[in-house]
Amino acid sequence: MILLFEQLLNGLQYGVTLFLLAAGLTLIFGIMGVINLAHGALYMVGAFAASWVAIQTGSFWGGLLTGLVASGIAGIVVELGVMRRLYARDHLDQVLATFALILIFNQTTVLIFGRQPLFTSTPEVLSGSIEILPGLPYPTYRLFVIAVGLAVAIGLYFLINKTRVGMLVRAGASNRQMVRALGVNIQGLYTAVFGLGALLAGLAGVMASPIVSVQVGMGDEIILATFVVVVIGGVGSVKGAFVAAIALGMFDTMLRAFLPATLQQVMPGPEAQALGVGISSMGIYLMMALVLLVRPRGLFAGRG
Amino acid sequence: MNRVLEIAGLVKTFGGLTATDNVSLTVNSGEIHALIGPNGAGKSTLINQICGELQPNAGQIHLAGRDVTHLSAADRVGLGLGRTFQITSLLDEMTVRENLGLAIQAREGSNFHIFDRAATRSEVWNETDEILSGSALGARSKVMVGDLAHGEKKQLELLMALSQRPRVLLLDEPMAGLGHIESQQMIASLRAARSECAMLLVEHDMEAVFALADRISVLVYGRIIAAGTADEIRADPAVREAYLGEEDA
Amino acid sequence: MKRENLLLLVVFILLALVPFAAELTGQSSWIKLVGQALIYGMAAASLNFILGYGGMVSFGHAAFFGIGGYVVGMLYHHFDAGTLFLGFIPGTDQMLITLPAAIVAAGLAAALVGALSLRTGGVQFIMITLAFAQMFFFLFISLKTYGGEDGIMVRRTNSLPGLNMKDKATLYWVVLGFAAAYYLFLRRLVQSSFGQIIAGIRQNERRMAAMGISTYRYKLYAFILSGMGAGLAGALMVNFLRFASPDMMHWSRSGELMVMVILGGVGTLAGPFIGAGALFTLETMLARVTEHWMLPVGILLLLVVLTSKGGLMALARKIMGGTK
Amino acid sequence: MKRLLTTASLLVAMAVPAYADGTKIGVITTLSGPAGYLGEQIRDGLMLGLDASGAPYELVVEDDGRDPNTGVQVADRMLNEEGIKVMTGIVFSNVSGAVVPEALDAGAIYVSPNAAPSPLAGEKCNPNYFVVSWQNDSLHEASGAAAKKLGYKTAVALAPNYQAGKDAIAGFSREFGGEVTEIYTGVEQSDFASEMAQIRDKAPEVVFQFHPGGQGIAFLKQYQQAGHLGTIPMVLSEPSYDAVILKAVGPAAIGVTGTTHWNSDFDNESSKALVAAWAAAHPDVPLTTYAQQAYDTGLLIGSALNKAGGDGDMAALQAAMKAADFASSRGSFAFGANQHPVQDWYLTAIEADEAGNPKIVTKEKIREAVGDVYAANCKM
Repeated sequence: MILLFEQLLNGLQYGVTLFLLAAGLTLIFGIMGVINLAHGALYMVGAFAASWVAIQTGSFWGGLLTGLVASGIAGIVVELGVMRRLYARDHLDQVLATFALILIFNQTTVLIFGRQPLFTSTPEVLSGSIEILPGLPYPTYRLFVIAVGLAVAIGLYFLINKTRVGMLVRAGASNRQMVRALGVNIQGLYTAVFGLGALLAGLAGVMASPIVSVQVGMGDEIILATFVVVVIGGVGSVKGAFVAAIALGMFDTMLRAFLPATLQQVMPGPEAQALGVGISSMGIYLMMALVLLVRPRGLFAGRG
Repeated sequence: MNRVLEIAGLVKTFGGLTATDNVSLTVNSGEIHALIGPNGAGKSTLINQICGELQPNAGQIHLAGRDVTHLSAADRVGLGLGRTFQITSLLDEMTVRENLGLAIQAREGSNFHIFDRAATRSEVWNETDEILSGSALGARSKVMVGDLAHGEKKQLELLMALSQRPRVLLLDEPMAGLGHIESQQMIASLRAARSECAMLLVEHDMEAVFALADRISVLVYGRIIAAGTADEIRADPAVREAYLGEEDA
Repeated sequence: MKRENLLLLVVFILLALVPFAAELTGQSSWIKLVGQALIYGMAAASLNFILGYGGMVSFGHAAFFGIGGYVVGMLYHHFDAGTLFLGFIPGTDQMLITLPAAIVAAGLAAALVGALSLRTGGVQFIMITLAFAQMFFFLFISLKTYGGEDGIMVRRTNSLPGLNMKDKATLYWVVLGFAAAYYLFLRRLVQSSFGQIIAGIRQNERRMAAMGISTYRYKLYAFILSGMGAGLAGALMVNFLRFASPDMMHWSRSGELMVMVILGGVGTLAGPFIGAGALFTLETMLARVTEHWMLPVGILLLLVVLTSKGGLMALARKIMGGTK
Repeated sequence: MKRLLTTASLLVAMAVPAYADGTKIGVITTLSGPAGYLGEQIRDGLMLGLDASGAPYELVVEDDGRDPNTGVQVADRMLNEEGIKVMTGIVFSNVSGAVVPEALDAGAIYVSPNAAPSPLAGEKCNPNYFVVSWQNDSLHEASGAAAKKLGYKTAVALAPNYQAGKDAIAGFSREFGGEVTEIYTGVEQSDFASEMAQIRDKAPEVVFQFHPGGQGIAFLKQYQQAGHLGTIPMVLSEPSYDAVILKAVGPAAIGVTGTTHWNSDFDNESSKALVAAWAAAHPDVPLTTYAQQAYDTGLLIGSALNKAGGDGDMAALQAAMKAADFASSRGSFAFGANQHPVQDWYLTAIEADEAGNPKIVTKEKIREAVGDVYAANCKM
């Protein structure tokens, strides 16, 4: 029972990380109609900038700030320099251009930081564990990640539902032509949304840096899961991204945690292990395939 | 009389909104049945259900006596249902001739053949050239459809729809966006085509409707509020109030 | 038309002379380089049929490439070990059997993936094809019998009666023959009745439905044909490199195939081959000059997308003065 | 196409050096991607080893991108165009599985500084194929032996769900002999929270995990964050705690037990020379076992080249290699029947240095002069 609860928390934490990435991606997708494969590169930028500053200054919080600024700036530069020319293009050109961006970001990172992974640790206040249930210590830092993720979700909810900018964003996600017709500074809105998306991706990278290995290519691995979240949630829907990210995080963690043992009940141990892990690796893709077969446009699809 | 298209008790709702509210109507062979109504009356929704792009919540659609309610759009075409689109829908990267040729090829079959040469199928291209030379588009046959004028696109759509040899043709606002002369041409084309098939004509242009229609049905808020000949409709007080009156004002 | 055929013939002859040229200049690795580029060109061309001509952006095409390759690898494995596949199918090293088997297997996989994926469209289609490809990737990684992540070594290229397939030039010519045949097949295909229907579906699916075309069935058929082509390319690749591995179906490989198509020119017959050749040559050349070859490759790709529409084919046409 | 080809040939002409003195040695290794640092270590270690041997040489280094296709492509050019007859450098077994047969078919000698897949150690062994590092299985057998020697009875063993991972757990279990709970992780997984919870739930006496590179870094960090470090002992094989990993992990690795075939504190001349040369050449980069393996590879190749007088007589060169007449930095070294090493294995502890950073300290020898289980299947 305690194990189940702990795994649920793990799933939640994975889910909010995915949400941080997916929120920006789904907005960029929905509003600008751009498939940005290089979104994961911004995650990497955040992680590297934060880790490097943390190593130099010894301050996690300084790193956090730097990571956010760096990824936000990187996002805006990418928008102004590349994305802007891609809005009118078809998906194929966008895939090619953002694929090229991945290569550029990865190799530039190698040139700047070298190939060795960077060292970061959790900040002092957040190291150690909190006993959230008797017999269940849980890493404080992971609780912090969950809290930050949920706080961002709430913040985004207010931004999108209660502000004028949010109104434009919502309108843009469901009907691009309409926002153009409103005579809004559409270029400015695009740059802002892209910057915000990059910032959130960077935040996810900063948050993950004490947990995972800060290395070149770290963004390429997580970007696929992020795309799965965006598609399941429905392109352009932040609410959908949130629901899908949490569901997917939980589903993935539960599969990994319990499927092999469950299979062991019905077949020999090693085969059950191998098969269980194999299926868990496919789990998120299976989930997406199933969702799309029932709802071809995702769970919370807008009209756009 | 022979009913080629018969719609009975069709209902379509979107969330709480009833777009098609228990609509029944028939189109007899050889007649032009016009469907009129103000914007938002649910005409396009109705057309899309007849074509098979939308599934109704209730009711049946019979085509030449056969229940087609659950058939796909493509299968209905095979049974003799033709259509034109409100906003012209053509193959913009092909020429006029290629568009029409493809329509005729689609009708002729062998569409899964991968080793033949589509460009040399004489049964397709003879008919294509024959139709084109007899139409106003004859001189424009090598022009890319994307470069055509709006009126020409409308004409091409009609030719393509007729080339399918439909029993009944659904015309979704064929006059929309046409100038006066173009409208007259279109009316003439439709009049010429009435010997080939029955038509359900959805149209805003009252001049065209009164010039062509044998019978008229009036759709308001998803319901048919009146049906009859042109004179009957003109005289109907409910129609005047709900529809014509509005337009006059 | 005549001029196009002449050009093709010249290119074919030049390609056929590659082994001699390589021999003369002492740069014999060109045989392998050009051969691999031709095979990738085939895979990219098969993708281009659905992507460029049919408008179906599949991000999982490497799966069929990999499956075709694995069929050759697995049949060889059983041939080598003298065991039976699934307990009743004996292995073989005869190319006349392995290639058709690879094509059929890839076609079946494409039928399965296509039947489900084609229910969606747009971005969802891109992602669901990717999802299926990832599932195949993870499946093959966990097949211990066939080397798991390490893949299968095929110690000897499949034999073809009457030919010495151990000879590099012979193997190259066989590959060139297949590539040429596949090119001609595709040219026929896009000009066929079916090809016209597919082109129509790309431009306007609704219009095609209004012509009585059940678009789903046609798209599925195209998807299967395309998957079979990729399977053939994969089977040739394994014969050419004598190695099958899950890398063949990794998502980045699907991306690479797309890059080749876009780089060369979407919806053109020669484009994918040119794109494959260019990308492959570029990567190989730059990798010899610098370890950081990815950076210039990335920048060049980006410049190509931003400055030209229609890839290298469009660029070539512009330079040649718009002959077509 | 043709124009492309001509431009490309020009590029080739520029890239190939006009004249070189020593024997050309082809190095195909992984320099790009997350695992790029492994190739870097191997390349740099190899150079130091060759330098130390005094043999004249010229290195032709190229990146394989961890892609077998690229590896084969590069190998083909090295073998057939540049006339290279001695090759080395491959990091990953999927690449070596594709490239090694290519090299052997061309009559070249391949000396592995790292990857040693089991088929090439057993039935498919070859007189021209040498492994200086270790056979994959023996790495993990050493860890199993260590866990047994430390008196543990129950273990949780974790490894990625691919062939090398399965081999790792099999190798560990073979020597451990106790009760092993196997947990396989995802091939590209970087968050192990779920596994941490399972470890807590199982509460074993020892944890064995095999996660090289970035996965290993993530695993160790999260092991500490989950509060397992210092509570449940961990035994690692050398790829899971190389010096680069330790530098990235920091204090989270202190207290972990490792097994290795070499460590930087070894008390022999060759090892000391390596450590000194490395510190001089790459002061900012940690020295790993990868570099050491490559260093020994360099020493071996250099000694053979010296003896055979270059690569003119391949039979003589092969015989000189087989003699393994070099001063290995690991002390004792010999080739077994399958030309894979027969060597000693050591237990190490990861302790804090003065600055509180982890360093590896050799404790004792746990296995002496062992080869691998596949040698018996090799008939040369």
